[in-house]
Amino acid sequence: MPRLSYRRALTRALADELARDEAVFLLGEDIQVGASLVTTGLAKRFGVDRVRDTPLSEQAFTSFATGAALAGLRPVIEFQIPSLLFLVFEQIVNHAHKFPLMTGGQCAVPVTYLVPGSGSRTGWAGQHSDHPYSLFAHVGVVTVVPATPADAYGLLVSAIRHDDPVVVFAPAGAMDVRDDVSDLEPVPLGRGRIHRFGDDVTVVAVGHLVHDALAVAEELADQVSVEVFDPRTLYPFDIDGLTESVARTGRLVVLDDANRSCGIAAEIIASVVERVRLLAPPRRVTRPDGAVLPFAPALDRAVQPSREQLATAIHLTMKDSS
Amino acid sequence: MPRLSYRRALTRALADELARDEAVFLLGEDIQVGASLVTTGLAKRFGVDRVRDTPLSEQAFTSFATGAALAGLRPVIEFQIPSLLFLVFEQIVNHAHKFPLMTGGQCAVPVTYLVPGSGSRTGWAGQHSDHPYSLFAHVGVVTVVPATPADAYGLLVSAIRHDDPVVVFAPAGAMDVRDDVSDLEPVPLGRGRIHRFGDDVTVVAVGHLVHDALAVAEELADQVSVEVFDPRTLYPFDIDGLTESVARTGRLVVLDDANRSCGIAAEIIASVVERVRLLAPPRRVTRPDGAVLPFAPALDRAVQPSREQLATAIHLTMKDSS
Amino acid sequence: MTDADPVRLYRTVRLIRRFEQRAVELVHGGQIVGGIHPYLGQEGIAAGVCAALGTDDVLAGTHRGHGHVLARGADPARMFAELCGRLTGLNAGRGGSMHAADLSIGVLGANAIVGASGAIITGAVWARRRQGHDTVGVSFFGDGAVNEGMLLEAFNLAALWRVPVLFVCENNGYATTMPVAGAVAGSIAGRAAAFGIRAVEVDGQDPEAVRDAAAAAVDRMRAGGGPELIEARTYRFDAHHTFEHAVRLDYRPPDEVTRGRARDPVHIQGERLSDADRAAVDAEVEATVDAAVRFALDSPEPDPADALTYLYASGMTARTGGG
Amino acid sequence: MTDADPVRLYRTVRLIRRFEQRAVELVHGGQIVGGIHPYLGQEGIAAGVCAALGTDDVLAGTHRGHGHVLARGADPARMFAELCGRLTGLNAGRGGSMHAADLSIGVLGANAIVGASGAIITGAVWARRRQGHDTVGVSFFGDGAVNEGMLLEAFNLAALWRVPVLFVCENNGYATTMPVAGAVAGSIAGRAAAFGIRAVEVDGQDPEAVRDAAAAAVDRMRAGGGPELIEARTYRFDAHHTFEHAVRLDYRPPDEVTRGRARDPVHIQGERLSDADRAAVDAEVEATVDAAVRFALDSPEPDPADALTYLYASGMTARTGGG
Ligand SMILES: Cc1ncc(C[n+]2csc(CCOP(=O)(O)OP(=O)(O)O)c2C)c(N)n1
Ligand SMILES: Cc1ncc(C[n+]2csc(CCOP(=O)(O)OP(=O)(O)O)c2C)c(N)n1
Ligand SMILES: [Mg+2]
Ligand SMILES: [Mg+2]
Repeated sequence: MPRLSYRRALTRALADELARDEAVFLLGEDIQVGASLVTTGLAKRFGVDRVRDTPLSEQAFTSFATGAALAGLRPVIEFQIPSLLFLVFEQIVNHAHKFPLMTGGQCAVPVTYLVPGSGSRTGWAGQHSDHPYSLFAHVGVVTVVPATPADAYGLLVSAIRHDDPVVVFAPAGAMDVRDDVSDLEPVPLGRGRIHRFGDDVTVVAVGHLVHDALAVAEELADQVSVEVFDPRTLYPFDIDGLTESVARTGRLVVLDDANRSCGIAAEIIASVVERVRLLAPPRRVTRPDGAVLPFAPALDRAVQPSREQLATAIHLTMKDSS
Repeated sequence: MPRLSYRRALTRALADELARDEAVFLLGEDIQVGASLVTTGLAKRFGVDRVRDTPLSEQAFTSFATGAALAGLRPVIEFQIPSLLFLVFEQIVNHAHKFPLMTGGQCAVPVTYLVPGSGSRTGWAGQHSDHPYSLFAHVGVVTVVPATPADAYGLLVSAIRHDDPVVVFAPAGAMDVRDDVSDLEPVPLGRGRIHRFGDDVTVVAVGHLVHDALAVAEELADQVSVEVFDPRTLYPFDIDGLTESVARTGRLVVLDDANRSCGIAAEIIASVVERVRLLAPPRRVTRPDGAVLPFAPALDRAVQPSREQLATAIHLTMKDSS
Repeated sequence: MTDADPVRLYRTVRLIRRFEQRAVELVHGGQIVGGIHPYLGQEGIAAGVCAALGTDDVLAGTHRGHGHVLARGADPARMFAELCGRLTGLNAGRGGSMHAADLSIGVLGANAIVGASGAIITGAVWARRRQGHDTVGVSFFGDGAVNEGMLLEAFNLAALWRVPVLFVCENNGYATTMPVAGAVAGSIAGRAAAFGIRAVEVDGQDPEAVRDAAAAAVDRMRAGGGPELIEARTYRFDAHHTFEHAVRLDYRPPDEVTRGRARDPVHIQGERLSDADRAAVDAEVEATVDAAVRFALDSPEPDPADALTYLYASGMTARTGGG
Repeated sequence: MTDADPVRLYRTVRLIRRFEQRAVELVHGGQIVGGIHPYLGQEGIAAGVCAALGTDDVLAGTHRGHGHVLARGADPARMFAELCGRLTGLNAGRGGSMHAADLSIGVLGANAIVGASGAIITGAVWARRRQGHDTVGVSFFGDGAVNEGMLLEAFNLAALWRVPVLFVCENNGYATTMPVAGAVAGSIAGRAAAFGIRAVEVDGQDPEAVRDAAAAAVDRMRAGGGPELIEARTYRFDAHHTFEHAVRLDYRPPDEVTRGRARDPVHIQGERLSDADRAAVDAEVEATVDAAVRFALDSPEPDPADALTYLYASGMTARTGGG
């Protein structure tokens, strides 16, 4: 079986969709040369008209994509930095997202916003290290955070084919993950995946943290049987899949690389406790409230959720219910 | 006792702070004439240099305020529409909020962002009716949503005196509330308020919905004893105050005019169940996921949380635990 | 494709005028909830520009957007129905005054966010041209919008990629209460010119002058000339928003208002018609508007149960907010 | 207040050059994590502009910001310490390359967001003047930044309110891999002029030419003349970011690079000194940089327990993220 990196899986997804559908085109900064190493080779293969380098005008090119989508195309925008989404928040949330309802169903806005390298890129400091996916889950824009190469491929393909705006976060911490992949195929939006079955506690992990959760689960295997649930799509959230898991295990720990307050971890806990009576209080391991990532590598790490914190949370959860 | 409207309480707070501290000044669109009816009379009293009308350049004047704050002033910006916060999200979240940490404590950015008339203004439709306070709670910017005239005064004063950025949402649904107020004084940030004591269930209500919660509590008074908790500040959240209340009542219902997923209601539920064992599953009454307010008044209302929904949620919560 | 007929041009101007006057009445009567930004006094601009467009063209408007939608040929009855929040409205009652849209005739929508439409229309025109249409686009905006960074970015994008968008700045002297001189350093036309966008100023009160300027620009754009800008000097006859009818905001000197209202596009264009033609148009417009209002008020309101029906074009449904 | 001394100007240019070369080495050696955007080749601009400033003035820089901070007089040792994430760094190790700041000398900070500094510095200058200082400000940015709406809005605000900000556009021909011609419709200077901002072009490789242009602008600004813009034509000698040292991105023709590197501000200014003076400065700079690197590498790293120490200036503490 061929081994594929997460990054190349994204490239493959873009290439396949560009080849499959004339309506698809890419927009972004330095994507012809491929500065993010995701769009490498695409300009040569599909032409600079379909792989369009933009000036540094994020607001305009985001709305340009909205207009192109209104006219029937399917733009994919690459953003070099997660915080650029803050700069175009209005254009996505107040325009692209709202057009279908506000026009009374006259249109669709199928735009994909791709952020390769979201979250901490060690050493890039405060303005380059955010993980703002929960913001999009709050406003109700489809939000995807793939953890594996196969899911990166399959979810990006589905995002591009989806008729509403979709934000795809490709965590820096997952970009170099490699995996054996036999056949690549679309992965449905809104459907979670159980990476590892277990009996005692369900750990929900988001994006690159899925790999940390799996590592901790292995580490603790002789003490506690950990199920690892990867939601893959944060909005809409696969609450049915998760409920099924938690109903079996009776315990919930969430591992999430976003700020704590009003983050997806809070939503997961709220949604679960509305439905399931737990054997122990749920726990979450997240970034702190209001986190800004400091530059110095040790501080940068200290602000992100760690395996140790997860292991502790799992132990405490088991203790609480014994 | 003099009766004061919520709107006039805001005016009074601005006037008092302008008078008290030379460093305070106001920025915004049409604030000299007072189009929002909040800044009425202030330009005349304090001069157009301290009550500055701006061109329609939200990003620039928001960052202008950041710069002025770095230099020691205390700007207050009025935004005419809640969704303008989307337009300046980057400037607030990626700059004003991050400067203290990123500079290693070299500076403070004491800016107040005031949104009079947040939430639905019936008939203003999709782009004018958002209630995006949970976004700021997520990123960790101090977020205030006063419910009463006295709190509007006291929290706005405290916001202006606070050394970090603060967003103040003044819900359209509360702007015309009037109250007997004897003495106006600063209200500490981060401290909730119990408007009504009760034994059976704690209802947390945000902003204008506090009045709805109180009305429902009275309505149901002969069936269930409802405590109404108003957090007043959403970030930082008074979890100690709320925990004390829920520990007494054992039941929790949240009434919140924001989108459901990753909203403050989710945070409240998660924070409580981490700490308190409830007698019944918690419930939340919110806007739907991804809500866009449709124009037609009946639809606009249908998307907002209602008193009926709250009453139902309270009944169900009581039933679940009986 | 320019429509050079002065009678039809007058009809459009007159239709917008009467539509807006009736709309203001409906606001006062409570049938239109939330109020409107009346286009009164600026009718000649939308009418003149749209007379220069062909069927394949697209436009996007503003918060003061009724004129743009009507001038492009949307059904006044469905437009009134929209303002009244009815199921038969252009947007099925979901959009209201600031979001009225009719994509079937290339109206991508009024837009409540100042400066937002420029980049959207640029993308739409670029896309339609890639699909083989000879589309040009129009982005209407006010004098306030030229201070929005997003619009200036759109100028750059359109100029750079030579997307034929006609940027039409309706300079009515104020952004709400802010006079142009207090908000715009340099000049409006100069701002476009800085991006290599050809810019002209025109008397926005003269519908034919606007039409001629627009027609010339559209011709050049179709010939591959890239985007252009027209600054149409105009005056808003009424309030910024009907909200001002209840709350008096003091910012326009009375004599300025009197002078501004003296140059009325309805009269200016009306003078170009015979009395008989003019009377016939007026009567026809009156009948149209009457019927349109009746249609609107007789139309059903949407069912609250359908409040989120169009939220996702993909058919996804949202979790509701109940407890 | 202009410092007209050619020796001191050379020293600044030389200091930045050697600082950057050593910083690149520290990146390759793993002591600077995350890489840097080298200012190599553009030293004359920061040096020339800062020679025209007085002690009350303020500036804000860019992602390619080391030169601005150093030219303004920040301690190279504390700057290296910052890049190495040490407690003794200008920002106590919290900012790193893209956020280095020293408010004590009016450096409001490098800034990782292109186009962001213009409005911030405008507000800071306006505030300081209100407080009675005779402050002028400098906003440095690249050719890519003139396409950011937020910067164009800042042009308008500064011009409108006559805030004396010197906008310095370092046109090095590229925004990352995007050539200016592919990104900027019209011209850079013309964009400022459209806002009524006086704009001049200057040879950015000649430190004295930059200094003279800046000094003239600063004089006019202090006399009440409003903001100005200098477009300094320059060339980036190295990669956009050191990341490119590992991954070759093909976008600058080799002969262009050769030509670009031929006009070196260190040599141009060095030629103006006697051999002896130049040798003395070179030796002194070498010693300074050596000592600075040693200071940095000998400095302690911050304690992870303090990761959020400066999060809130108000002293508020954040809830931590553990389970
Ligand atoms: C980005 C943005 N800022 C502010 C507002 C609030 N607002 C609505 S209309 C308006 C004035 C617009 O002035 P102008 O562009 O001249 O158009 P006019 O109303 O004169 O037609 C303002 C400030 C808004 N809708 N969008
Ligand atoms: C608003 C924004 N968009 C994109 C980026 C990513 N980025 C960082 S530097 C850069 C190029 C900047 O070019 P220019 O302004 O010419 O400065 P130079 O790097 O040439 O000094 C880009 C695209 C960013 N940091 N901020
Ligand atoms: Mg106007
Ligand atoms: Mg450059």
